[in-house]
Amino acid sequence: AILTPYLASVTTNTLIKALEEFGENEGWNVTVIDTKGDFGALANRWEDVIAQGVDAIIMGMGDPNQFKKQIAMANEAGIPVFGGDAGYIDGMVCNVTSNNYTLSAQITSYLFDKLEGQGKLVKFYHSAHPGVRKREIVFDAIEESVPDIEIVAEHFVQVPGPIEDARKAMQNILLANPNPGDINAVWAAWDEPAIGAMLAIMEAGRQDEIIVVGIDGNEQALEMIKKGSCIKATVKQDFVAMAQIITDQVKKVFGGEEVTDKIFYAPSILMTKDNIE
Amino acid sequence: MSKIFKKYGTLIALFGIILLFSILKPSVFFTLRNFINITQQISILMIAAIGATFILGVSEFDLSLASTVSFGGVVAAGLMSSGVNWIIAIIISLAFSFIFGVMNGFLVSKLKLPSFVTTLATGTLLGGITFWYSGGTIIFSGIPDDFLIMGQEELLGIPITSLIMFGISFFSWFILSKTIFGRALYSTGGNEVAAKYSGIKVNKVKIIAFATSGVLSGFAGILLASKLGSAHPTAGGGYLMSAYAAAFLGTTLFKEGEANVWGTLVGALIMGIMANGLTILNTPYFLQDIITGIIIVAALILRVSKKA
Amino acid sequence: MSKIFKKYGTLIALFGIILLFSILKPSVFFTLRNFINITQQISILMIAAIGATFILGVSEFDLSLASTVSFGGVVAAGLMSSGVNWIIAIIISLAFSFIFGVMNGFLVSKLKLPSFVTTLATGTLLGGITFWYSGGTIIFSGIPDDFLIMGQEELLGIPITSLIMFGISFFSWFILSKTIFGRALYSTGGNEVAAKYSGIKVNKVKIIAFATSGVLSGFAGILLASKLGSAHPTAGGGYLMSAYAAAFLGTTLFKEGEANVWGTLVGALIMGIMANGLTILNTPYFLQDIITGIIIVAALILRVSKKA
Amino acid sequence: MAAEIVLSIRDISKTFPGIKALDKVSFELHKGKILGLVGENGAGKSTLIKILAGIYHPDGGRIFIDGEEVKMNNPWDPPEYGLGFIHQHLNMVPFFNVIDNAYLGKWPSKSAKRADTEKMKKRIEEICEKFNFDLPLNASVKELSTAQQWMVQIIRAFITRPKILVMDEPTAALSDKEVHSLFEVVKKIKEDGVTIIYVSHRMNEIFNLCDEVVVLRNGVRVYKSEINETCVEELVEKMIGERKEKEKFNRIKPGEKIIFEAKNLGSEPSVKNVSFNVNGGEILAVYGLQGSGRTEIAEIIFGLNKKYSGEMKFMGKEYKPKSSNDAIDMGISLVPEDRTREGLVAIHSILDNLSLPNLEKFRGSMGYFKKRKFKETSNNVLDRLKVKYRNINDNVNTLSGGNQQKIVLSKWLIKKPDFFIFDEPTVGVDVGARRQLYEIIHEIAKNGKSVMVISSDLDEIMEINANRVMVMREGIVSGILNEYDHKDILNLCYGREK
Ligand SMILES: Nc1ncnc2c1ncn2[C@@H]1O[C@H](COP(=O)(O)OP(=O)(O)OP(=O)(O)O)[C@@H](O)[C@H]1O
Ligand SMILES: Nc1ncnc2c1ncn2[C@@H]1O[C@H](COP(=O)(O)OP(=O)(O)OP(=O)(O)O)[C@@H](O)[C@H]1O
Ligand SMILES: [Mg+2]
Ligand SMILES: [Mg+2]
Repeated sequence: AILTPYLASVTTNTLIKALEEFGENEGWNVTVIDTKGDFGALANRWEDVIAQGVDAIIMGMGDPNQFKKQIAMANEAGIPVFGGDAGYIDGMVCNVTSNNYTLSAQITSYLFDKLEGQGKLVKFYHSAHPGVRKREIVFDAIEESVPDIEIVAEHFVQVPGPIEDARKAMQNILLANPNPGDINAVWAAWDEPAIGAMLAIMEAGRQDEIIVVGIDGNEQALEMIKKGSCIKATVKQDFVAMAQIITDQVKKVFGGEEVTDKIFYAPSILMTKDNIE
Repeated sequence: MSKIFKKYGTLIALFGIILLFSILKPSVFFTLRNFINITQQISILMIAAIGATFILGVSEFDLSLASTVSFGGVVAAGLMSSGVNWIIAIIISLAFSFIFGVMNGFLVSKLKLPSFVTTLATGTLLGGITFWYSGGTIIFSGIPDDFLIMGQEELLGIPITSLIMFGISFFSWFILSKTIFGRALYSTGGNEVAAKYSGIKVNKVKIIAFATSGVLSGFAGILLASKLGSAHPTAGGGYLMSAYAAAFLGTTLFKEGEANVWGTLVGALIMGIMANGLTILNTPYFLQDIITGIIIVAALILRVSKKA
Repeated sequence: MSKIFKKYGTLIALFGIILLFSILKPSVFFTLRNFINITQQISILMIAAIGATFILGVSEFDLSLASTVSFGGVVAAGLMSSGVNWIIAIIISLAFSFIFGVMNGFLVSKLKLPSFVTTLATGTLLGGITFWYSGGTIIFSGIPDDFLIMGQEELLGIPITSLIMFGISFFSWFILSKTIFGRALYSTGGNEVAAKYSGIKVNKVKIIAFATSGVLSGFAGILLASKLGSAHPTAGGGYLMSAYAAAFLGTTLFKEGEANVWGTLVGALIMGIMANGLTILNTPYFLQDIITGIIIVAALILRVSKKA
Repeated sequence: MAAEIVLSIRDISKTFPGIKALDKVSFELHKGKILGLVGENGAGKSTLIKILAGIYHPDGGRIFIDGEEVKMNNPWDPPEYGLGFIHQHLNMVPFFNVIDNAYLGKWPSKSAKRADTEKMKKRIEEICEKFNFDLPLNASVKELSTAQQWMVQIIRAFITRPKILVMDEPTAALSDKEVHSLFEVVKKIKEDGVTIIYVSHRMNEIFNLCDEVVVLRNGVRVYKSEINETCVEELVEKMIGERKEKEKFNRIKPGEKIIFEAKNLGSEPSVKNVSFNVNGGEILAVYGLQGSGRTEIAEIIFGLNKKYSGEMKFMGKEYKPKSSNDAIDMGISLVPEDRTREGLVAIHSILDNLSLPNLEKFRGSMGYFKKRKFKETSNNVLDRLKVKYRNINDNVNTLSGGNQQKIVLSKWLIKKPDFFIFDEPTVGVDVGARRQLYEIIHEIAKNGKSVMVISSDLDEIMEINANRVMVMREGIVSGILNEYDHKDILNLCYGREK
């Protein structure tokens, strides 16, 4: 079984879809459970699949700290628990993830290089999500260390509906900073708000003075980069690779082998107009 | 003086907010461009909220509103990306939203089911269908540029979405306030039994109200898709509460206790301006929520029910 | 026969669902362990839904329920992680939830504000405070193990949360159905004018109902934090709709139109069992929504209002 | 006057926006006496009572009980001083049973604040027996007929054994039999020393029951007298400010054409095998005890009850209404018996209420409602009925009870149907207006239309002088009379057929 609280998010969805496909190729019977961001309900579903006696549990996203008890229950029932882009705690076999710190470091340093170390930024973030929070932490740390980067506005993105929310917010921020040079760049903690910000910038006709970056490498963002919109870069998490690693590890466990590493990192690639085919 | 407050409290609150932001940040807030922006930002919410106004008019609830917004966008976008002409895609999507609304109305009126839990259930059902149809992901490829015009372009300097919103508002206002159907609708909401004894086809009226809510929600979803150039199966999530909040705020205007289109517009404007002004002022996100909550309560208190 | 359906439709639906799952997957579903599991799974929802039952009893709404659940958990966890003893942390958190509920009740009864939009606004406000207090992130460090007992341990083979839920249910049932206060509460909801003319202190009754909703929601949040070992500023988001859905489903049981504790329990059970059974059956996630929606509508239709 | 004064009110005034409902009203109540309070619709009777009940707050004036000044700030204050009330409007919690409604807000407790159901039940059974009321105690009140709900409301006032009992038109919805029992009881408790204020529009009740009478006109106390020193004519004169002779109407000769015909109408269990017809220009009165099935028949004709047996003919053609809308389209209208539930949208304006059955008639292009034209028509009708209102856009619930009833009548008068059914049309309507209504009924008949008047008030039927009276008993027609007096009708009604 795959358990996730965030199926509606594009990235999670890519991961889960790939996992489903690989699993089915292996001849496994894969069930996906989504609770739409409700962790209490997710805990309940953990208990259900444990009672049902599945062979393995993969948790897609979310913080395993919230499910300590359920993981212990799974262990008791002899069910191995894998993490997909989650976290690692005792009791799990392993977690396969992109390193959120790295993702953020990659894109942030790209952006700051591009700006040559100085400029005015708008930040879109969502600290309620643990992975996204890590990106914010790294961003804040790097930003702190570069004195000539200034944050002129920041917006906490509302979920659901992050694109529209970011679009509206960006519209307002643009108005508040109406002159060329008031804003040089937008940093978004993931791609959806980046897309929203881009829409607002295009609408205001200021796509030449502001660059936007996101994280995740979702298809729509990639297409935008390719088209030459003001989204200039994103860091692509390779969810397909991630799913492959998870599938391999699950196969190992089913085959009775030991999984040695507790954490696997999937590769992440900086995507710009140059390297999108 | 206090009488004026009681009668127009909500409206006074609206002007109070505008005044406040204008003083704090005149150069940005108090500009034509920004007001045009605001109308554009509230347009989708407003269209959904007009649906809620019809529903509140018959004293019911339609909690499937959010699902219908998502559904409308996903179906239209999905059809386009499988090659259907965009106009036909819109028509099909609206037709489904209409049928869904009629079904809700049928359940609530003919079968006399309680609307709150019924529409919650049908909304869950529709959400499942939307997920299934979209595969849970964003649909953005294959959407033609023509479709994006209504969500993204302007006409004579005014965003087309705003024009559409004003058009629908005006038309709905006419229907609700000036026509015999509007009277039938409000009397159904005011006292269903008395309306029935006066020969009003209350079931039909309710079905029409739910169908309107369905179509307008679906259309709001389509507009959202056009605005964003993509559709997402949970894109409508935020609209349920804000649509009903706007419509309910609106009930405090004019005739007591009745949902009405201009009231709803004032409600949507209060919420839209709060979000706009606070963002312009760079207020931290949590403070935005706190201030918005306080302002709305204050607007309600200012007005104080006439019953008191 | 058809009369029995009409009277106990919802209950019959519940047993129908149980029967169905038992036939489809007896080895997993129809086990004592699983039933114990289910009671545990619905316990937090049920506690919040009892609050909703009080509110529906006075014919109002409390849309701040979700925010209060989040708030209760975050405040308790936050205090613990800054070193406050866990019992004191719980008491403080409940005290704030209580005060918040009283404030809602005051606004709705004394100031006669419409509860729907008022509690939506106060809920937004409280959400902002919760975000501010938590910094928007999950709180999980510094929570003592003792605090986790009530959410995670069992007593005589029964989860403590389930025991707490049954305790609160029984107590609330007694209050609502057997005491004078319960009658005063229902008469306030059934006909406020009549209640007032008869000397019932309707304002006081409403304030108590809102305070109860506040405390129970806050407590649901604390239990959730104990179950998850962490608190999250939007953890309560899903409870608003499901709590009211359970309570509304419950109104279709027994006396028509009255929210009552056993009815709410049946409602919560229907929803809990659906989720549990469909998961066990390996149903794809979107089908779960579709089936749940259909089952609830079917349960409502089975029962059909007596007015028909 | 030897009896001591138990309640005295001095200079009570009350203003509502735009109207002075009470203007320095004063009077005293003497222990063990019954004071009749009369006046036109909107004279201020109910307002005065609501002030005594702590529901409205007077702008000025004082209230004394046993010589001490008291303040009625809240509805829970008056019971402390031994006051009990029967209000003019039904105040019921629809899904509560009879017991809980009768004890509303006064539930006795056993222990730990548990309600003592046994004790309540016993007391109510006692009262029911005394009053000859037949009530299913465990049924929700919403399943009861309007008359039965009134019985519950009356029981409620007697439960606490009040020292002073205030009754605002308690008999308006009751039939003679219950009124009779009620009077017996009222006379008995009066002997026990209970003091009573009694509001009614029925003059025979006032003269039958009261010791003294106070007349209000436009919020002013215009007259007070011992009952045996006045007469009906004098009271009416004081009430309406002019003297009017009450006389029977002349019967109009009905037309030959049968407008409406019912054959073997039935609806289990309350209506069985009912056959009758109404001609053009005819007034048919329908009399019976409460629960005899009269309202049920009206509802069948009006398309509100589809599960009936038998046949109906309207204008010579077969008539099978599927909804009230069908009935209205055909030219039938019904003034329902429960105006708050069935007649009015309380939170809407007078104009909105009047417009409801007339929407189609004032349809403009695109479904536009021709408001201005409608307003003119409405004003005419309201004037003719002498409805007391300030502005046609005011909510109907700011009108006095009787004026609300006139609004229900008006909306159908605007409609001008061919067959007019009135179900208890004068409940709460004052003497003057009642007369106007009867005039209107005769006018309708004179124009060749048919009228059916359901009434529980024999005097009303006599005054209207209907062409025929149909008497119902337990769902069957026990007789249709062309010539009749009180005795003939009552004989049929209680089953002593000749
Ligand atoms: N809540 C209110 N708001 C405004 N006006 C009111 C209100 N209640 C009563 N009135 C007005 O006060 C006047 C007195 O009304 P009241 O109900 O006391 O009359 P009444 O003598 O009881 O008449 P009826 O015989 O018709 O019951 C009327 O003109 C009425 O319209
Ligand atoms: N909706 C209903 N549900 C149950 N019983 C009903 C309903 N309507 C009427 N009855 C019952 O049917 C019988 C006939 O009632 P109906 O109202 O026709 O009598 P009525 O002669 O008009 O008397 P009333 O003076 O009460 O108006 C009564 O016993 C009444 O209680
Ligand atoms: Mg009165
Ligand atoms: Mg009747």
